[in-house]
Amino acid sequence: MFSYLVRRIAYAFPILLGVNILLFLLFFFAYTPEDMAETILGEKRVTQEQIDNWMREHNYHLPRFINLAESFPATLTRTIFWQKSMHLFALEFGHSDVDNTDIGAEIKRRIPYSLCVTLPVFMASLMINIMVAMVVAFYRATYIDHMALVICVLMMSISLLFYIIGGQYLFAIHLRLAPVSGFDAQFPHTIKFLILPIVISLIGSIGGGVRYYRTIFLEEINRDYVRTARAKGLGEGTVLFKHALRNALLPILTNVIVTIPFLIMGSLLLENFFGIPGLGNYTIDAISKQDFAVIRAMVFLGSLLYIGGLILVEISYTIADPRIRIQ
Amino acid sequence: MQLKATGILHAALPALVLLITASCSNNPYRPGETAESTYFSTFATPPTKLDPTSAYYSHEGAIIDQIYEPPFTYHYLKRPYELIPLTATAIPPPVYLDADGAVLPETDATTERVKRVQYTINLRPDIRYQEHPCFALTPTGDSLYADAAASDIAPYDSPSRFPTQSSRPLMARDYALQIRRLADPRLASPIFSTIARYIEGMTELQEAYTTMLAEARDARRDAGGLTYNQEQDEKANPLVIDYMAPDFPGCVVLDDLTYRITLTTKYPQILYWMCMHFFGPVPQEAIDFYAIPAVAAAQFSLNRCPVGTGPYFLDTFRPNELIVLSQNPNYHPDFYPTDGAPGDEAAGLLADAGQRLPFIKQQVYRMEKEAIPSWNKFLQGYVDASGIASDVFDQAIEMAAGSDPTLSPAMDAKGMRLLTDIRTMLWWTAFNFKDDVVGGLAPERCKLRQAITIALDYNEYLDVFANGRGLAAQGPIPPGIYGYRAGETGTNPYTDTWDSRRAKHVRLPIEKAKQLMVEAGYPEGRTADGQPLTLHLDHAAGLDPQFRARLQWMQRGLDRIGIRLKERGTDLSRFRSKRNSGEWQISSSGWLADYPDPENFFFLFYGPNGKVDHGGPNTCNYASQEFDDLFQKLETMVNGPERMALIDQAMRVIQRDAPAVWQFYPVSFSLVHQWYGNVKPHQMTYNVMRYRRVAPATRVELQAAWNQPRWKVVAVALLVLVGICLPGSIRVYRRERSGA
Amino acid sequence: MTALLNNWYAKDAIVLVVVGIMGWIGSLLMRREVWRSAMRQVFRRRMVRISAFILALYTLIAILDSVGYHPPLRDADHALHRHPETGRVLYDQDGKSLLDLILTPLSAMHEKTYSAPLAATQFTMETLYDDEGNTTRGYPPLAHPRRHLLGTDRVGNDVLYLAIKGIRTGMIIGGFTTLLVIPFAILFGVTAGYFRGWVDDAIQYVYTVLSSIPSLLLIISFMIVFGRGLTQLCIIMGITSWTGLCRVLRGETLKLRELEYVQAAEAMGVSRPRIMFQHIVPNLMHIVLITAVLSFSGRVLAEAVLSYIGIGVGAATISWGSMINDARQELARDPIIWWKLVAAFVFMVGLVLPANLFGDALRDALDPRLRTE
Amino acid sequence: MSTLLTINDLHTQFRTPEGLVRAVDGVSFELREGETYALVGESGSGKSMTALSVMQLVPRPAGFIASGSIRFEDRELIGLPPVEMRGIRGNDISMIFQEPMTALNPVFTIGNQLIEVLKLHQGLRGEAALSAAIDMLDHVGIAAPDQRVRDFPHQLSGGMRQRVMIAMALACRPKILIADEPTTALDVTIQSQILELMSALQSELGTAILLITHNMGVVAENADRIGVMLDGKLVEEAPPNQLFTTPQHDYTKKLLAAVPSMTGPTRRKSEIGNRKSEMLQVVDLKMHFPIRKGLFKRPVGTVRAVDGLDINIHRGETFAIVGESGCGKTTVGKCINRLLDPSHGQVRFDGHDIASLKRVGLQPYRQRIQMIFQDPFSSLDPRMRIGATISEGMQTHNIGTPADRTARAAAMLERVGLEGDLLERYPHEFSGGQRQRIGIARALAVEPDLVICDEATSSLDVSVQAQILELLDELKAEFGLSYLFISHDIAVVRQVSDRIAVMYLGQIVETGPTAEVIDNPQHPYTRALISAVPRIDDDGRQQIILPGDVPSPANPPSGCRFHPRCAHAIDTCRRTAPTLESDEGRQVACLRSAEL
Repeated sequence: MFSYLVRRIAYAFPILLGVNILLFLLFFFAYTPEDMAETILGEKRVTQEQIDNWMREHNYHLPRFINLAESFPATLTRTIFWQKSMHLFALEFGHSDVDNTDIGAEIKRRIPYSLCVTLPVFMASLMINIMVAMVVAFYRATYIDHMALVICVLMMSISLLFYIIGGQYLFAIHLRLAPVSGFDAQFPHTIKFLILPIVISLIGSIGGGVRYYRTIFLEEINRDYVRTARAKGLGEGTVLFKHALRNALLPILTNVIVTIPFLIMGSLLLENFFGIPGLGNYTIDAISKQDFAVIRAMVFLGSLLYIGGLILVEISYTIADPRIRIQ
Repeated sequence: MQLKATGILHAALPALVLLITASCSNNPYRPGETAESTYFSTFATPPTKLDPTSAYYSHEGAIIDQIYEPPFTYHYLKRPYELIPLTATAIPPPVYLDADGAVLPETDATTERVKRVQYTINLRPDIRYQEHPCFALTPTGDSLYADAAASDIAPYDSPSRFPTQSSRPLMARDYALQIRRLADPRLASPIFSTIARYIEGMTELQEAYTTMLAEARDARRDAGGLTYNQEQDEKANPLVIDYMAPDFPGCVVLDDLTYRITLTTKYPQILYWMCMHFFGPVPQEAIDFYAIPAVAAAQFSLNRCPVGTGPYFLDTFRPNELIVLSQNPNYHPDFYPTDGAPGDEAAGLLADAGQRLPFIKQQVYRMEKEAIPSWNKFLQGYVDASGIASDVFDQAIEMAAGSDPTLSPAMDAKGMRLLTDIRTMLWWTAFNFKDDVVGGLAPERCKLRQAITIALDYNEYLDVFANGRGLAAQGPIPPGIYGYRAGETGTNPYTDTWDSRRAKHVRLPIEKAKQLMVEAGYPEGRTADGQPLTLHLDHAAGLDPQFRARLQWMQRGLDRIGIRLKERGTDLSRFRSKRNSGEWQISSSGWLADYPDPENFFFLFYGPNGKVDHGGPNTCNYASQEFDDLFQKLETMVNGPERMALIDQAMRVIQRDAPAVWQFYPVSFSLVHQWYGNVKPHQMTYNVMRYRRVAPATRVELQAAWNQPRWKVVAVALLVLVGICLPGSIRVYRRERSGA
Repeated sequence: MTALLNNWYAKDAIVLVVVGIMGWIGSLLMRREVWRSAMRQVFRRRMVRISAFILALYTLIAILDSVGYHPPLRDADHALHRHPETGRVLYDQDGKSLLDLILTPLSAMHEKTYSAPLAATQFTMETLYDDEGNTTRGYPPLAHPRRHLLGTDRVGNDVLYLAIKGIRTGMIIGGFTTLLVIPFAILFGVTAGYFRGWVDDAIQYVYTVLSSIPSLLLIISFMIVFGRGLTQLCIIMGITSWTGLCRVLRGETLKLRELEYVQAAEAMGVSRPRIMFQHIVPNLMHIVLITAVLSFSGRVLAEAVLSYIGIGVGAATISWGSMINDARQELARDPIIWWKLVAAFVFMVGLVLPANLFGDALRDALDPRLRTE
Repeated sequence: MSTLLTINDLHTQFRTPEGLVRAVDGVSFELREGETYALVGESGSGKSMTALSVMQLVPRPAGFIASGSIRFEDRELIGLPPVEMRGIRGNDISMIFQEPMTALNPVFTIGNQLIEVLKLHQGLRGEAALSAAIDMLDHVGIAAPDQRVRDFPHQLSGGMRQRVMIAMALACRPKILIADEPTTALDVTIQSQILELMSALQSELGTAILLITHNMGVVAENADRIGVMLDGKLVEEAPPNQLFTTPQHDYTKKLLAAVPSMTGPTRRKSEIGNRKSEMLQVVDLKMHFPIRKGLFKRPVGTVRAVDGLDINIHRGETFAIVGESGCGKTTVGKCINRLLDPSHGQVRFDGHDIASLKRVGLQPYRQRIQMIFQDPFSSLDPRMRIGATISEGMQTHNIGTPADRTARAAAMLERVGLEGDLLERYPHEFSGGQRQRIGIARALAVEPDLVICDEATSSLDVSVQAQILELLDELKAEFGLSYLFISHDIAVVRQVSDRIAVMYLGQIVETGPTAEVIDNPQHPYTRALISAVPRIDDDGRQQIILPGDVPSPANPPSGCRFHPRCAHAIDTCRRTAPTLESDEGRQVACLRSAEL
């Protein structure tokens, strides 16, 4: 197990390096540090001196890949690539280009906020989607199934934006059941801020979720072992919830665990609309302020979590499926 | 296994449902929170720079103006704005010196003869800083926290929570230090280039600092080895330079409570600058404190944790979530003004005259990026005051014909009050004088620009986009600034006329614009080869949802005189570089007055301030000898008929040359709830919260009355859902048991 | 007359190329009995026929909106405008599309500002001046009363017109991106799966790197760096969605290459490119088609979100995403201004829902593994 | 004997896009206590659907019982409420299925799945259930049942799984066991194990068995009464002796005639080839697949699929390789036509070693060696017209003009017994047998010298198989071909081959002229293999039942690879690997062949 993890992590490294180089090319060649400096420095009276100063302050005055002014190995280390990109591997995210705050500390501080929303949504939507999908699978090929499918497709076809806008109007303004927006990190007070975003993203996810899980269940329901289970005299409920569900876990896990990293990354739209100061909000802020250091850090973090998620998927496979063993 | 899980579910589900139901309320605060003497508001953009040196935006000013006290400020109630001393004992008169250093009497103080101007500022002795850990010193004068480990700091989310704090009296050297900090190249003060032209030795000071910094950095880098990362090192271990080391004649400390500013030329506006936080006091202790590695590692810095003498101190600063300002217990004696502008007494603004300030104990600002949630919270009573977004205008305001705007009956019934104030702000559409089509001073070019101005009717614009909230502009000087002329005399004769019936300026008829187009060489908007004249609007409005609508409005307006307008959007940085190089044609700009003086608007069009040639703020690159001469004359002149005449002349020139389409002066409308008192809009400073008060009891009562949840609807919806599901379930049950 | 003909052009060759290639592929496929029978099965359900009809309608509108022409310039008195010296009739350099021509009655109906659907008066109050100089506060009448089926927006554009113009943007984002993606995905996916070894490793590396970056963040980064615009959006959406299809095709190729008919071809000595493109690719086309149709709708929805974040198409492009973005402010009004949002919503769902239904039906017909009972 | 189950005029139908399909069309029969009733028929005859109808497990909603009656004891099963039907399933009537690989739930232990039945029908809980489950496993002959009970299905071999299925089915001592092709997926030696087990349990428990199979031999040896099904109808019902000696219905006669026999004359008409002219020599062929693991894909083991194999094929002869699944016979075929690159050894075709040739050098041989595949459904490109499929080889080898090729394709098609004008059709429009004919046409279109038939008839129904075998034989003479015939079915091999090689775990254990090897097998494995083939014409032979399963080729036993299962194994067998001993064309790899 341990050696497996080591191996997987070693395998992840070249991929992260690829991500890093890609990002670097995107952010430092297509868009130069001078561009960045001009974007970030104040509205009024920006002089070349100030730009140079800003670049010095933020280490952008270094050469990009190779610093010929230095002797080896400083030729490689005193470069933007090393100091800005390679440091990400040590999880040193550096400092924001705009307000100079420590990105790593900020990320750490905001993760719980994001999780506050995404985790309940994740759990609840998983549960609800699977339950509904099972019920729909139970009624397969009847008019209930057809209706449910059409409703699912309809719900999928609606942008999350509409759910958010409509939900806010209905629940917060008309029914007065939840605050329009805001957040309070202290526990019992948190709930009322979370209800609305959670409900809305549940509604937003149900169409696609149910449809996807239904397909998985239908695939499982047609397997031989299900027929065996029925031949044993098991009821449809046990067949579905024990035999089919347990086997459907594999494709479900693949689908679900890959999204776990994104729980941490937060939901851009929800956090922005509801004023939840999580990582999604952070990303949106960084976009609107063109804070490249933060965007870079978030992209890297996203990739890191994605790769972590893949490893998690493989580990969870071995738990869910006795046929698979990690060597 | 299966059963157990279900059991837990059975127990947990009702509990969860109950918990969720119980917490269903649209109140965004904790119980009892609104019963305190606390002011609740929102902010849309997180402040990033709270250092008085570099803070520039209004959302930053709104916070630090209440913390850093510059020597002077504006009177709360009186209009036009009047300077009053804040920490100083008096407004100092300028002392003019000639080349030999001899004092010149006022009457002889012509611009040519004056070589030095000195202001000597004397501070009040009764002013102390807020309690702050930076003042907690050992007997030897070192910081108590100098050797603190990161773990000692970790538990505190703000310096104001540190266990040991202290204070000290305000001293003149604190002001001197801050003025020197304006020259620190790292801080990139936005006003440096402006004031360096006036304050003696400022430029030299910055050069000295630059040298000091370079030396210190080289030393660190050599010591740091291969992987030295300057940015991270300086974040972990801030580089401190001795600000006071270089000689700086511009600001001299005379004694503990007295300092003197020396200018190289006459510049009465300096007093206005000295009402801003840029000229507030910063204690050396704070700089030393924030340089302690453990403190720096905990993200505390002057940028995030200001140290001041003002009525409030920064209690909590989570810039993306919550900002709390609490009353400073060390605040110096300060009293509500006893006199104000006419009408203030009737408005009840003098009821608290002579009372000790401040009234409000705490100000709570919550992040609210979207305007709509913010507005809804105001309507629900959870925010005490709100600016009105244009889109909700109809809901709030009824404009009785020909009279001032009043509140709608619904709002009125809720006891809200409407406050209006024309902002000292100007929007204009700039033409690039470096451009071959729209630029230049040739008469036909001026006519083209005038024609464009006529085609863009900003009265209509205000109707469409701002519900009439604003005043169509006639020239660069907004109302409330000396030199503004209201009514018929203020008419821009080239483009507008005075409609006495509607009591406002209206654009000349479109035929006039068409006539001007003919004269400009574009009959029917056609160029020499017969194609329509196509102009380009350069912008960086990528994030503005309303930009598209504005663009369309402009396109439609210009279409009337046959001009095609196309947009050329880029991101901000490319837009800036286009501006710097002069490769643009038309773009939109705005300017909010730094201080109430016409110079602060005219300088935007002063030739030597040209963007392309001089890197100045004159983005139009408008350079007219006639205008520049007039500007030089009126720039440092004291207000009076003579200056007024010059302003009128300059105005006429700039109206004729039309380097820009004067759009409008916005009017700010704000609504306040009945429990929020002593509110009079103030354009020049944000240090006015100390005058205001709230009545929490009323607030709690009304909030409860306005926000009863509508459970009935939910119940009905649930019933319907059950009704839909039940028949199906029953059928399945029956089928299982009875056979096909 | 000839002059008029000369002024026709493909406004965005892209759309025509997309439609052309799609039509060509479609006709190729339709010549095969497998596909014909699959299509018969697809079209058996009425809902799918309706969906296909709606999709065709949208496509037609997008095509009409992509055929551009230069209208002749006219003077104020509507006479043809001629070159001052040569006297030639001059044409507008700004092209219009065929759709613009058809919709002229709609697009020409300008109002000053908001009006509700089918309203006779403006939505907002104004101070009105009558001839005697009296002022009243009221709702001014519209220039085109009761003619705006979906009302007008802030600057008085007909919302129906905007929504229809949004179709082309949506179709380009959905369709062009797909077409951009498919050749690459097929080439790389099939190559990786067929050759295995280091080719596979290299291709896998590339798409793992790309897909490990959260796609929204990659899109955002790309759009910030390269600026907003329809082309950029299509390219980056193509880059991000390429990997998914490539991965699926690679996996499927790995399976196919072990099948006996591929082995038979190999044993026969059939060349590798021929095996790849004659035996493997045709047997993957159903996956490509299904993915294309289903991801189409995802992209249309994504455009709305991206426009909301402010990195969608440029300001001059009419799109549903930007209509929704505009509508955010309008929702706080009381009475609420709902028509712009609803129009964008209806037109979007009107495209996405049929696309999803059609994609589902396609999948049921073409991918037996996913067929439900 | 009283009647347990009475099926009367049963109609089970399916709604398909092409219309209503009558899967079961008026079947009536009864099943009596303690007897074995066999339903035989070819695929699609409706025999499985009859069984599923009894269980009320017809796949819904497409399938449904349209009419008829199924009476179990005194209850009518059709229309029984689902709740009650569940009480019968697994308790009174239970069922085992064809694919033991997929019929067990892969994610639960076999103990768990066994206990589930006991819990449901007998209310056993905890320890009691566990010990009952272990008992049951013991009963079906699973060694160390207390440990196996915690195993997951994938940890067991196919035969073991089928035993577990039987244990599950019989756990509640049902009155009826429905066995739906219980041994079809198993190797012949395992098949005899399972059949033996079933009959032992039947006599012990007195369970009535409804046996569903396509294999006449299995029926002959196990059934008390036989029903023959054709197109959803029961066409004939009789006890085995009567049925096999005096079949009444034409279909039954045809069916019986098609079954390849282990005795009597073979069907071969063509002459034995020229013994002297060697066409293919395989010398010491080894195909080792490395098992790679880890980051750098280090090989940590080797699957010795083929481990030192020598064969000669003469021009014009049919050489057969037989063996059970996993013995490496298919790998041999792929090595010879170079779909695989052999790890070692030579493949000499007409004297040229083609084992190490690269793509270009190989091209001429690609034409001369052709292959016919097992699965008629996957061996034709579903997106390609059959005309293109047949002429693709000619195109590749630049034979003729396009017109020539089309003409030849049409001619080939006619030659294999299809209409020449079907060239424009797609594979899915043909039946399995027709597709196999197309596959043959494809192979022969390029005029090969050697055709490798890899289980070419295994997935075909027995009547179709007979036709195809006949066709192959005709073509051989006509085109002067040689065949390498790879099969697991020794009866088929006996019908078609001149010489035979028996493979076990990557090696040949016995080889020689077909008739000699089959009539007088010398290797213990060959004997067991031959004796395990169920026969219609049971001559009272002694079945040799081999214990256990075939070991893994990744870790073959030391010495003689067959020794762990060999009844005659002695100590030397464990240590010394035998070599093929030549004896006038017969070669046997057994240390004790002389003694036995």
